[in-house]
Amino acid sequence: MNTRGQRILLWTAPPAVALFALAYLVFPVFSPPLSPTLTPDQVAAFFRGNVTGILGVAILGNLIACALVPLFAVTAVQISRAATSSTVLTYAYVICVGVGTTAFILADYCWGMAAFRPERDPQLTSLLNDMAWFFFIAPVGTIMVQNLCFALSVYLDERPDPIFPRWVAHFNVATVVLLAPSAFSILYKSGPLAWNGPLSFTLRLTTFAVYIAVMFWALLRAVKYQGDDRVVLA
Amino acid sequence: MTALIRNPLTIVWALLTTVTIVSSLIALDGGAAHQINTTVTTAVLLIAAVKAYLVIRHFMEVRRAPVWLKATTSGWVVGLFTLLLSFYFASL
Amino acid sequence: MTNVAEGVTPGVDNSRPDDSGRGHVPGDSSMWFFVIGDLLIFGVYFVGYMYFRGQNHELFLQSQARLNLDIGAINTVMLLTSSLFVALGTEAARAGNRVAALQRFWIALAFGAAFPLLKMFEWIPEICSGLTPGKNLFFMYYYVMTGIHLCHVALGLVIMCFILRHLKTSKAPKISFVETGATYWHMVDVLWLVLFALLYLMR
Amino acid sequence: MSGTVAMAPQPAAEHATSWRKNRKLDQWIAFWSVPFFFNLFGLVFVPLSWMMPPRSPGSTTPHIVDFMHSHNLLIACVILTLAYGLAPVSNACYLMQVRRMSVSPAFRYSMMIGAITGAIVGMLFPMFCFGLGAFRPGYNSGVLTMLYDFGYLAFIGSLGCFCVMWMAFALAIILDENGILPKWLGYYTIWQYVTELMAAPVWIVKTGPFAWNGLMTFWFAMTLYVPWQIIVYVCIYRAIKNQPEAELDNASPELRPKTVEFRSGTSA
Repeated sequence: MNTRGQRILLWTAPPAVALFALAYLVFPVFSPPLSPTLTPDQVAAFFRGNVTGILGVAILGNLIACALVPLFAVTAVQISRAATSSTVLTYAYVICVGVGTTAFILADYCWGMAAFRPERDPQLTSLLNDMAWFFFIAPVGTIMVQNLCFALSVYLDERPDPIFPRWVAHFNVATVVLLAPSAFSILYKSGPLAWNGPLSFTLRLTTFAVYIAVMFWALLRAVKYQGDDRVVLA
Repeated sequence: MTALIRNPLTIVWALLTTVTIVSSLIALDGGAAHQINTTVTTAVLLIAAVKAYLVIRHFMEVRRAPVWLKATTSGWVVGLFTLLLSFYFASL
Repeated sequence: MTNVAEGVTPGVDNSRPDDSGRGHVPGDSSMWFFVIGDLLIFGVYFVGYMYFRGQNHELFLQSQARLNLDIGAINTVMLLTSSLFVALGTEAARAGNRVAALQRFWIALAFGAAFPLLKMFEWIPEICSGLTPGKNLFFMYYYVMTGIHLCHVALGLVIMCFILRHLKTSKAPKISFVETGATYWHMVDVLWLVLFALLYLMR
Repeated sequence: MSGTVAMAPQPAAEHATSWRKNRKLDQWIAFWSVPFFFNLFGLVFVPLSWMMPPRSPGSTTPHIVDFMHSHNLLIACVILTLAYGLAPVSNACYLMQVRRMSVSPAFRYSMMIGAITGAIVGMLFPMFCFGLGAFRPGYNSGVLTMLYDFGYLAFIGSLGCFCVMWMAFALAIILDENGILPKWLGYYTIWQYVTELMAAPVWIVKTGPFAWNGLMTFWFAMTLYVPWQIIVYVCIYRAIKNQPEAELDNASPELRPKTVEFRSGTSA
């Protein structure tokens, strides 16, 4: 029983992250993030002026939408190694990944759709843009539960030699708290909680980036020490 | 073959088929005008109730079943058709 | 409920059910839970149909006139005949006569399979002439109720195939399994009898 | 959140050791999140947003616009985005019992995929449709009525994913030979997924018993669904409770019977 497969999947994460970073940096909608206070006409004008950039990133985003799934899948495998009474946490984790990724894809669709025919009625372009932001920023519920599942599996693990250091679990709980404010972006059009505000946008994306980096490191370590351990999965 | 024909189940089936044809004829004859006709409705619904009862009783073998099952299924037939007929007459 | 538990003792191969006193629940008792529940659920549909019919007799009568009573009546006979052969087959299986049981279940399957086929001959011309579920409330009820019933028929045919396979391949056929499937099929029959009266016949 | 958080420590403090030492702690935590989630879910859709019971598909445009502008829709949206991650936990909790059944893993995988597809189309997307209307009151009435229709049709008319999910659940229960969940629950589940099919007419008519707020498609389906959800929950509770310690994944090797081996033999 070797862990080569897990390691291969893990190492698909760095290029994926690089592509996400590229998408983030060249996406006109994010530099600076579009304000929720713009009127439909202003939004439509913005999309008309940035068709290439938005459409290009929408296509790229569509292609790499599921690029981090292997990382999450390896996490699921490691969760299932924890000595708990069942694989309930693994299953919840996997379902959460599927749901969360779908939300991201919908956001990507909406931006792409808005840029595909920029001469559309401004009301509709604005609606697509709002919907994209809703799906991009707000649905933090699944990643919160995901990280809680992971943390729980570390806390409840009964094996004498823990798979993960305990602080990784603490860190996951911390990300849950840091991600939560994004959900409130639905309520505000300005201020720190608006979708372009420091709490909803900057904090959320930074937390997510740090989280991916930390998990990548933690998983590499866990897989390295897994050795011949059998995995109770499925 | 004669055993099959003499089988009580076959007799029940013959009865069921006959009343199906009879009730279709009633509908074709008395209900040809496609107007409200209480006689036709009462007749076909009662025939349907009897048919349902016969199938439950003989084909489903509730005849030989414990009392609670007999009571529940008969209760369903009686209750359902009472409700259907009362809704029908109440709406006239 | 104690009777129930006794009625379903598994592996009662070819023995006759005990006719002494308390009676015998044919088949699996949880199937009876399903049958009675299904009868109640359809009952709600039937009564709902009657209630909404009462709100607009004219519409229902006019729409009813456009149904194909012939196919409806033939289908009723098909299901009744199929039910008869299922009942006869169950009897044969119980008596240990496997050849006769198989033969009768095959006939039952053939009659049962004719039902959806005829249903298509009924539905397709109707839909093509614009009588879709969106036409009016009568046709909505007509398609929803016969549609759900058709799902039941389809499931019943699948179950019948399993019974056939069981009778063919297993060393000692379990009569309770045959009875369970038969009970379900007869229920499909009962529901159709009521549907036929409500949709095609009443005025 | 504060409700359950405040509740939890009290029993924990009393039986601190026994509570922490419970061998099925992971399953119990998942299990007790389910009522919490469903209460929130009910709160979001009923008294907070008044999206449920459904408004009429035949409402006049001013009524629809008025409803789509209510601020509570936004608050409901926030609560749902925070809580909708718990839906996977409740599904995972049910899946654990299916995993113990003697049926093929294909059943639980079908359920899992149904749960994944269903969460967005049947829950988050409809709520967002309503939230978007309230978020920007400037939309014209055409856009708002579209969002209204989209929200309700996605919420009530999302059929296939749940249908397959509960079909797999029902079949697993009926075919199972380990007696994990009662057989009649499997049959009840069949009605539950057939009522999902019965909701199809909501896409066709705008009034009467088959509209999305109709007697047949909504109210009747609800009278079957709500008791079902509660009964499933109680049955799951008993199933977790009755699972022998030796059968647990974290059971010590000497306790573990041989038959468990084949289940856990998946590769890394």
